[in-house]
Amino acid sequence: MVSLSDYLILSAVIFCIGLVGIFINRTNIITLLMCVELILVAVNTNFIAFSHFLGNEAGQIFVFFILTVAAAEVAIGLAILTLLFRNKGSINVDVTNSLKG
Amino acid sequence: MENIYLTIALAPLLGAIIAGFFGGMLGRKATHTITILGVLVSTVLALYVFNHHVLEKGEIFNQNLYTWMQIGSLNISVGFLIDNLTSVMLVVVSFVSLMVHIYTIGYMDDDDGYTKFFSYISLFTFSMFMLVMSNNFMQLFFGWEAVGLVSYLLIGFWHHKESAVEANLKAFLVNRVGDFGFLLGIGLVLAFSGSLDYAEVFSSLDNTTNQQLWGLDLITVICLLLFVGAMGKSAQVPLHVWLPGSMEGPTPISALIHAATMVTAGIFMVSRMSPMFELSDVALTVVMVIGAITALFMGLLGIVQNDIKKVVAYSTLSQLGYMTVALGVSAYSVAIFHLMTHAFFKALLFLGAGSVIVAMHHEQDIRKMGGLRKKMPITYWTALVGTLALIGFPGFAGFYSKDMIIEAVHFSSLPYAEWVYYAVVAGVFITAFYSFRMFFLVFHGKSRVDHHTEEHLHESAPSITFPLIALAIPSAVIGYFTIDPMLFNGWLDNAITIDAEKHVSMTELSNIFHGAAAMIPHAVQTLPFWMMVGGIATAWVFSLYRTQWADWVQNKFHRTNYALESLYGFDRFNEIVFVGGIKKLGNLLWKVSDMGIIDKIAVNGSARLVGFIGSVVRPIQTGYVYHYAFFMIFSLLIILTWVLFAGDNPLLQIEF
Amino acid sequence: MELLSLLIWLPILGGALVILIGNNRADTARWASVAISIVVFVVSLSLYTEFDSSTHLMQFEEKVSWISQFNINYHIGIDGISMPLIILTTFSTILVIIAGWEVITRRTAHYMAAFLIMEGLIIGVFSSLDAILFYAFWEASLIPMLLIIGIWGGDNRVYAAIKFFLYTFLGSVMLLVSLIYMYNKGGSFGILDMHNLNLTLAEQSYIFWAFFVAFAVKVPMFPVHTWLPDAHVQAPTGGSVILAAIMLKMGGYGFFRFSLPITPDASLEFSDVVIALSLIAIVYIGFVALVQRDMKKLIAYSSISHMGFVTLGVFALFSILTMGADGSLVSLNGGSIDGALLGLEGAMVQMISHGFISAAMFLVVGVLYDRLHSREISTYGGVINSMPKFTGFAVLFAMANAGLPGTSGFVGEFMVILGAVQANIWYAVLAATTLIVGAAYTLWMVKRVFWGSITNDAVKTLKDINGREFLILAILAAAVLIVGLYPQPIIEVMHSSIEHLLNQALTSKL
Amino acid sequence: MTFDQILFYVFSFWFIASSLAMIFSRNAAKAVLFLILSFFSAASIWILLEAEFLAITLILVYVGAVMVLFLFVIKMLNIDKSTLRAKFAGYLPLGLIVAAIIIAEMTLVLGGNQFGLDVVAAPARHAADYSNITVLAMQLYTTYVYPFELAAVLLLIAIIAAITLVHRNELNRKKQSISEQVNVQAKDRVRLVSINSPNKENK
Amino acid sequence: MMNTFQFDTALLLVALPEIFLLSSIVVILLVDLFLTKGFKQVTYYLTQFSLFITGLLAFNLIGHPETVIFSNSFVLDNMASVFKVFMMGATMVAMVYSRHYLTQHSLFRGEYFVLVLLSVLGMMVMVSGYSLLTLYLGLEILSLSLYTLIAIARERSGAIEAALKYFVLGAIASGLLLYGMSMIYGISGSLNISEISAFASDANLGSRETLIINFGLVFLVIGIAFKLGAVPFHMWVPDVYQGSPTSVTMFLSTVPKIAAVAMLVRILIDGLGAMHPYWSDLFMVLALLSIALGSVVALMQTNIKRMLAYSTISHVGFIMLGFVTGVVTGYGAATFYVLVYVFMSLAAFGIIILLNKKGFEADQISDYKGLSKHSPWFALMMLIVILSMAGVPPMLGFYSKFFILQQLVSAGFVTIAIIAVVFAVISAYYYLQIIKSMYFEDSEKEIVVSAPMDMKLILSINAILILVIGLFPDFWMKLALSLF
Repeated sequence: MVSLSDYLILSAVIFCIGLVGIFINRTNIITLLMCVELILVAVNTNFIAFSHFLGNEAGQIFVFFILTVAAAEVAIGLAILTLLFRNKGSINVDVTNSLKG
Repeated sequence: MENIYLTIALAPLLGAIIAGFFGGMLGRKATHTITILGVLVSTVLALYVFNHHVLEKGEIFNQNLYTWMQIGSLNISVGFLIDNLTSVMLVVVSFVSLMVHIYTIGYMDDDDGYTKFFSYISLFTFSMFMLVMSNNFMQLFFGWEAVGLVSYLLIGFWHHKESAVEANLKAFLVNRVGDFGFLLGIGLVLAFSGSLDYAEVFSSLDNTTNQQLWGLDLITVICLLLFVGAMGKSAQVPLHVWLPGSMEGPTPISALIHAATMVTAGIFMVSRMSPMFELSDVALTVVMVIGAITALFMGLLGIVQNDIKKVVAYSTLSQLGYMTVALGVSAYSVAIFHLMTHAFFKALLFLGAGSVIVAMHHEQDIRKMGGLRKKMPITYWTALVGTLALIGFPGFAGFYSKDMIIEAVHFSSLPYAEWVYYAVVAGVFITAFYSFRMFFLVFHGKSRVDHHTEEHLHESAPSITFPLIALAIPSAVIGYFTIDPMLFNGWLDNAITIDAEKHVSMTELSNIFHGAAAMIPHAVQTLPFWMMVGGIATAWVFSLYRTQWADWVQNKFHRTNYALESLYGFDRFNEIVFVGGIKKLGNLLWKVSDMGIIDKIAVNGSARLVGFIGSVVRPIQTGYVYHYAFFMIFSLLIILTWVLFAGDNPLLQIEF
Repeated sequence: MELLSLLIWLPILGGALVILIGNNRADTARWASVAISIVVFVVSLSLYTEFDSSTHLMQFEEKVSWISQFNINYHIGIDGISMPLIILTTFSTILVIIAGWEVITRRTAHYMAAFLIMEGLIIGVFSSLDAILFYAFWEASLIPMLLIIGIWGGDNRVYAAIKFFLYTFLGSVMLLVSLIYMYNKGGSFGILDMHNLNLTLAEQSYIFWAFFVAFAVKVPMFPVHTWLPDAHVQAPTGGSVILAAIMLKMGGYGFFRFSLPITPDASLEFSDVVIALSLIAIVYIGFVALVQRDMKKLIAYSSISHMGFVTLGVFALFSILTMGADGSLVSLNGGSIDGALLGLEGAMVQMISHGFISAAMFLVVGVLYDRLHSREISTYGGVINSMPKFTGFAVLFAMANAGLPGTSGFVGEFMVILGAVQANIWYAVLAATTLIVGAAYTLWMVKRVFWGSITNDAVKTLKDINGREFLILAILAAAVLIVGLYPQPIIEVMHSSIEHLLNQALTSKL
Repeated sequence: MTFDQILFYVFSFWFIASSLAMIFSRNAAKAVLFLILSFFSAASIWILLEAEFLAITLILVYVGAVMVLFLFVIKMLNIDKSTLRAKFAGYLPLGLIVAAIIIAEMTLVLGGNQFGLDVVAAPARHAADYSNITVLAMQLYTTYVYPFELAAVLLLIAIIAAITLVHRNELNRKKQSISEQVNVQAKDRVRLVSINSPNKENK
Repeated sequence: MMNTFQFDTALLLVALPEIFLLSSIVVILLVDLFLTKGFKQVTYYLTQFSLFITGLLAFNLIGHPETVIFSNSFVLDNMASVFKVFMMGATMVAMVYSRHYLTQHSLFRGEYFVLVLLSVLGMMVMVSGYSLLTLYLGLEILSLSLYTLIAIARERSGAIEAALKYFVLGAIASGLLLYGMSMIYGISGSLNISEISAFASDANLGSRETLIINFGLVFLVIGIAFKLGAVPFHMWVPDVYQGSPTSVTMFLSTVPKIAAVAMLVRILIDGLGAMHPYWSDLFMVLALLSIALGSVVALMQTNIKRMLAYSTISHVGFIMLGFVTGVVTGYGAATFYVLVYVFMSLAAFGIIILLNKKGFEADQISDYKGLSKHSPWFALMMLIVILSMAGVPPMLGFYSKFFILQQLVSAGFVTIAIIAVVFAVISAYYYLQIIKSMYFEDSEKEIVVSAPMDMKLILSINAILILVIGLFPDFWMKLALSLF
């Protein structure tokens, strides 16, 4: 049988890949958004695994809402991205450093 | 009586205030009338008081006027102690002061600060009265400093003269060095006696037995500290440097303050403290030795001076040395006696010098004078009286006092007394030499006065000559009349304490004393007389008979001459070590320590450090979102590690 | 409103009123300010006349609950230690307002208002009996001073103002922490309750140093004094006057009100350190003052040196007396109770006298500065020729600064030195060097500025002081002389309180 | 090794591999496709966990809508070509190490000691008639009605936000003006200008 | 299988403020749609009106016995009601200020107000959230609205950049928060705060449970710290503060702080209060870092918004210190601090906005040169605010610091208190920079205050209250304490 621990470690790995993806990537911002999605999927896996092993649906319900939030977030994220593109003509991460210090 | 005492003190104060604040309105005549009147009242009353206390042997008056402060059981008051010592001092001070007031009318006639000057000298008279009438240390210090203040103001009276303002600062500061010791002495007095009142202090002297401080008896330390104060005020070596400089002030001031009264405050003070000084042979020896050094070496300096006032100033120093020697050998009354005679003849000499200076249109160099005898007869004769009194010509006032000092030293059993004896005897020769050198150069010989001045040369105004005459009389005779009662008939007994067993000078003196008249023939047989004669003769040779010899001697002994002309290098030493050194030190402390280390490094440095940290931390905020993310994740790592493995209770133990 | 509250709030509200009058009606603002300050002064005199000097207990007390959450009260009252300082405050404010009369042409109303408000706040400091109330006034009084220096100051005013503020702010936050600590221990912010709070030696030590930092900065003591020269030099004359005359006294007052009674054992423990610092201040700063070329800086340094006597006088008592097992005072080194009292009361007198003298000295410099806009000593020389009356005052104040008997400057120093002799002769020796050094720097400056012949043509054109300036200087001269000649009234007023304080300071809390 | 385990490891492998491929991908469009692969793997794993409804939702909603949205934006902004070369942060090694340590630590915490089968036993399989969707629905509309409403608000925000941010209002929208087009005349389009040759004048 | 589900509609009254607000949002959204250009102000007034009514409703519920509804996911207690009232008040004030800014910079749009209201709704949800789920949803409602609000200045690249950074980092933070929540859920088996609390405070908690809770706690604390803007999760704060339109900066720097504190209280104290010894150390470190970094880095700033951002970080440090104490009064102190902070921050940004005019952001410190000459009254107001922020008595800011310090010392953290005050002194330095600009320096450039009367009035009241409440802070301290 697959233990709970296996699922959790899997999601931990995915979670970390998501995190790493955010900060190692200097290409474009859209990848950042995708990494955020990855993080959320990892968390969702966590919740589902717990829910399954606890025999308690609350976790799954939570995932349901996380998916909703994620969708909304993507909508806004892409909107901002579009605005950025309109303003700077690029979505390169490096262009967004006029605010610093 | 109380009102009389009060009037003595306050009359000149009133005069000073009126002259000071309303002098401009009242005009010159009214101003000098009022101030002279004030001092005249004091003088008359002083004579009355003298009569009451000394002649009629009145009770000692000791009473507080008002409480200056009351702290716990300590009461510090302003009050009067009038005994015979005070009475004598009152007479001397008021009389000389009166003469100087009158003299000033003529002397300061053409000065803009006429009314101010009267205000100052009246204020001085008041301060001096307060000093001598004080019944406690605090008030003594008050008067002590007040006379210093007036002295400061008067030396710098001609404030446009750079040398004058230089001199007054120097005078004040050197006096402050003395006050430094004086104040500490007062502090120690308070510490052992719990009081500042003379009577209470003297009655609790037992408290000091067996107490040590700095390896000396407590009482010795106290006396020495107090004597440091006296050294400042009475210009004893090495705190004498201010006195010659103070001659920058107008001549009446030199007469009043820097010859007759203020400089003797130290002598007066030590006499006042005789019950304390008597307890310490060490202190007395120091006093004596310092006095001797001053008497001898300052006299020597008088020889090479060419400024008429400077010569008199150095003679003053030398005479103060004599007084101090007298104090040292416990002949307090002799010191006071010399103080008195000296006050008269030295004031006379100064005023005479002033008269000459006025006549010479403020030319003070004796090499540019000569032959004034004919032009200024009154001045000449009074100056002769003064000079004879100064050198101790038998019969004149100075003779009695100085002779007594020399004899007293002779009888002293203190260590080094022999050396001191030789010093004071040698001093007699020197005194005679420089005094007559000056006298001859000024009044005799060929005139070296320039033509322009020569034409206007004439005897001074009556307001100047009157004080000269009035002072010449006591200079001549006062010694004769007062030596007996003052020294041996107990005029000062109720003020002065002598441990007759240990210090025998006075007892011995009274044994050999057979009346004033008898002293004159006796003196002729003694060494000091011949020293004096030798001095006069030498002066005659060098200044009239063979003037070129003087140059020859100067060249021959150029090293000695150099030492003398550079005043033994005291001024130079002070200039370099104290003034220069302290300025350097001050700059060092200010620039290096204060501004550099404390302000720049510690204060601004820490501010800069914060700023520096800020500027180091700030670039972490690069503006790149991936940096931010990395920073967050990295922090997550740290926190996670810390929570899991660190702390008192690590959540996870790693097993290897 | 009770008397003390009136004294605190009248000037503050008056200041607000003056702000409302506005800068455009400068003359109205001036007259209003001077009227308010005189009224306050007159009211404050009734503190003196109705004061009962026979008791050390607080008088004119008022107590209203303020922040009940922490048992903080609006609790004010005065004793013999604070009363003279309050009168000094009201007195100085009048002078400062008159002094700024025609000199301050920019934002006149705000200037006057700042001083009035500060007056109220400082009176608050001196009369607070609740620690937080005290702290609030203490800190709040920084604000007007910050603005005064920053707005009306000299060229480098910004640096000076900020340095002043931060220095003192840093000092006082430590005070706050220690006050809170004591509250947590004793449950009350009442200063008098703190006096009776039992603290271990370790606690006392920490609290002592916290107090020390706060008060030493204010006094200021070596080595935390470097804000003072800057602040003084840059501040407008009025600012310098208040700073020197009153604000520094807040530090000294702190030692009296907080350090000694609350941490007696720590005070004993560290008295040597404090005395050492005081002596350094006296001697070292004296030398530093000697070489100043800027008159205000010179006076500022001389202030530090003079304030050294305050701390010396306060802490010397621990070397004079100790408390015997039976509760009686026992002397050390052959000292007496009088000696300790001399030190403490000398410190108080020194504070008051320094209030007059430093105010006067700064006003003197201000008079010159207003005319030639230079504080450099070398600019002047021979001022007496064109300003004889003024020189008269200047010399008097200089003499007072040099501690001449008959002036107030002498009294405090004399008392402290006499007291110090009984603690340790060396303390006295070092302290007494000020007789020489103090005279040296003051009179040397006088010599270079006032005496001599005129070297700068501008000095020739100087006009002697006008009636307004004469009035201020004359009032101060009178004050200096009266205190110098008859200090007994001041001493009498504080005696009971000081005696009580002496007992508190010597009663061990351990 | 049970079948469950085999499936788990296979899907896990794909999950991790495609995630890694996604973050290291140089082309945004390809990254999206890798992400879709990840989601499929995730959905599979969720099915292993008997969360069928969520697995389906993930595919339908995420892959079907959200990922398409991504692709749409990428294509619209034409950014897949504009970034030819992926650039990675200079601290990539450091970043990977950090990530590795975090994973290690998490593994330590989440490992068998805490969540192994002996600690948390695998639950029994649900009966065949178990309907995941019914169970969730029952809860969603009763117990979780409040969050459900909140989710509605969230979506409202998303709508408002998208419109507010991206929608071009009249001022900055590029649109046709028919009447102007009709009324246009030749002179509006072409203007004949005679130009003097500067060269001639100079000579 | 049927759930027996019952719900008493009367209980909905408890959520009346939220319900009313949501309804108003919908109404406003619709009304705004039909408003022609000249009547856009109607939206503003409607917004203010609905905020006011919501506040009133919330105020009405103060003193209502603690009630939990919606299957234990919504709680109404005094803290919730008081926070809601404060949030409404603060938002109203913020809207007054915002209107001037929006008009000046042509950003006045109906959506702006709707989004503000939505974010307020999100905060209300957080304040009343009693399950991890509702807390999360509330947080997301808030965050998504804020992202949009920032980006609403579409033409400004700074704003977009700020929005993007906030968005990306915020998403990571919610990811971490969610991960933490999943752990808590996984170990306790519940999303409900009261059940989590019951689980965590079980005396027989095993080491495995403790480990997992604390593991989750780390992520939760990070999520909360991010929202509060505590170091080292503060990176977004300065950039977002600087880049956002000032009215948004003002809003997001004030009201959401209350919500963040509420979330902190709900999760860490109501839920995991038993774990206090574990998280307090962490908090202490974060708090001290925040105070230190906020104070030190702010020194170097020339942009006043950015400087205030760092100052916020430093204030947040103080707020967190209140929670370190682990006692109810300490939480009260923190609450008091956050309310005071909101009050001061509103006034500070208010003055920045006051000076705004078309094409002039007034966001450089040097823009304030000579303010005391051109506009002495508002310079005085700014002076009060700045001094209050610096913690100088008798301004309100002093009492909040005092309260925190008192609690710290009382809990035995004397050293921490000393470190905190030393940094408070350092931070005084940069506050002085503003005073310096306003009072000590002069500028030829005339500063004209063109704001409408209502804004001037409210702003003056706001600033003066800082002083007045400072003189009589007793009631407010008591109020803050009564919430726990």
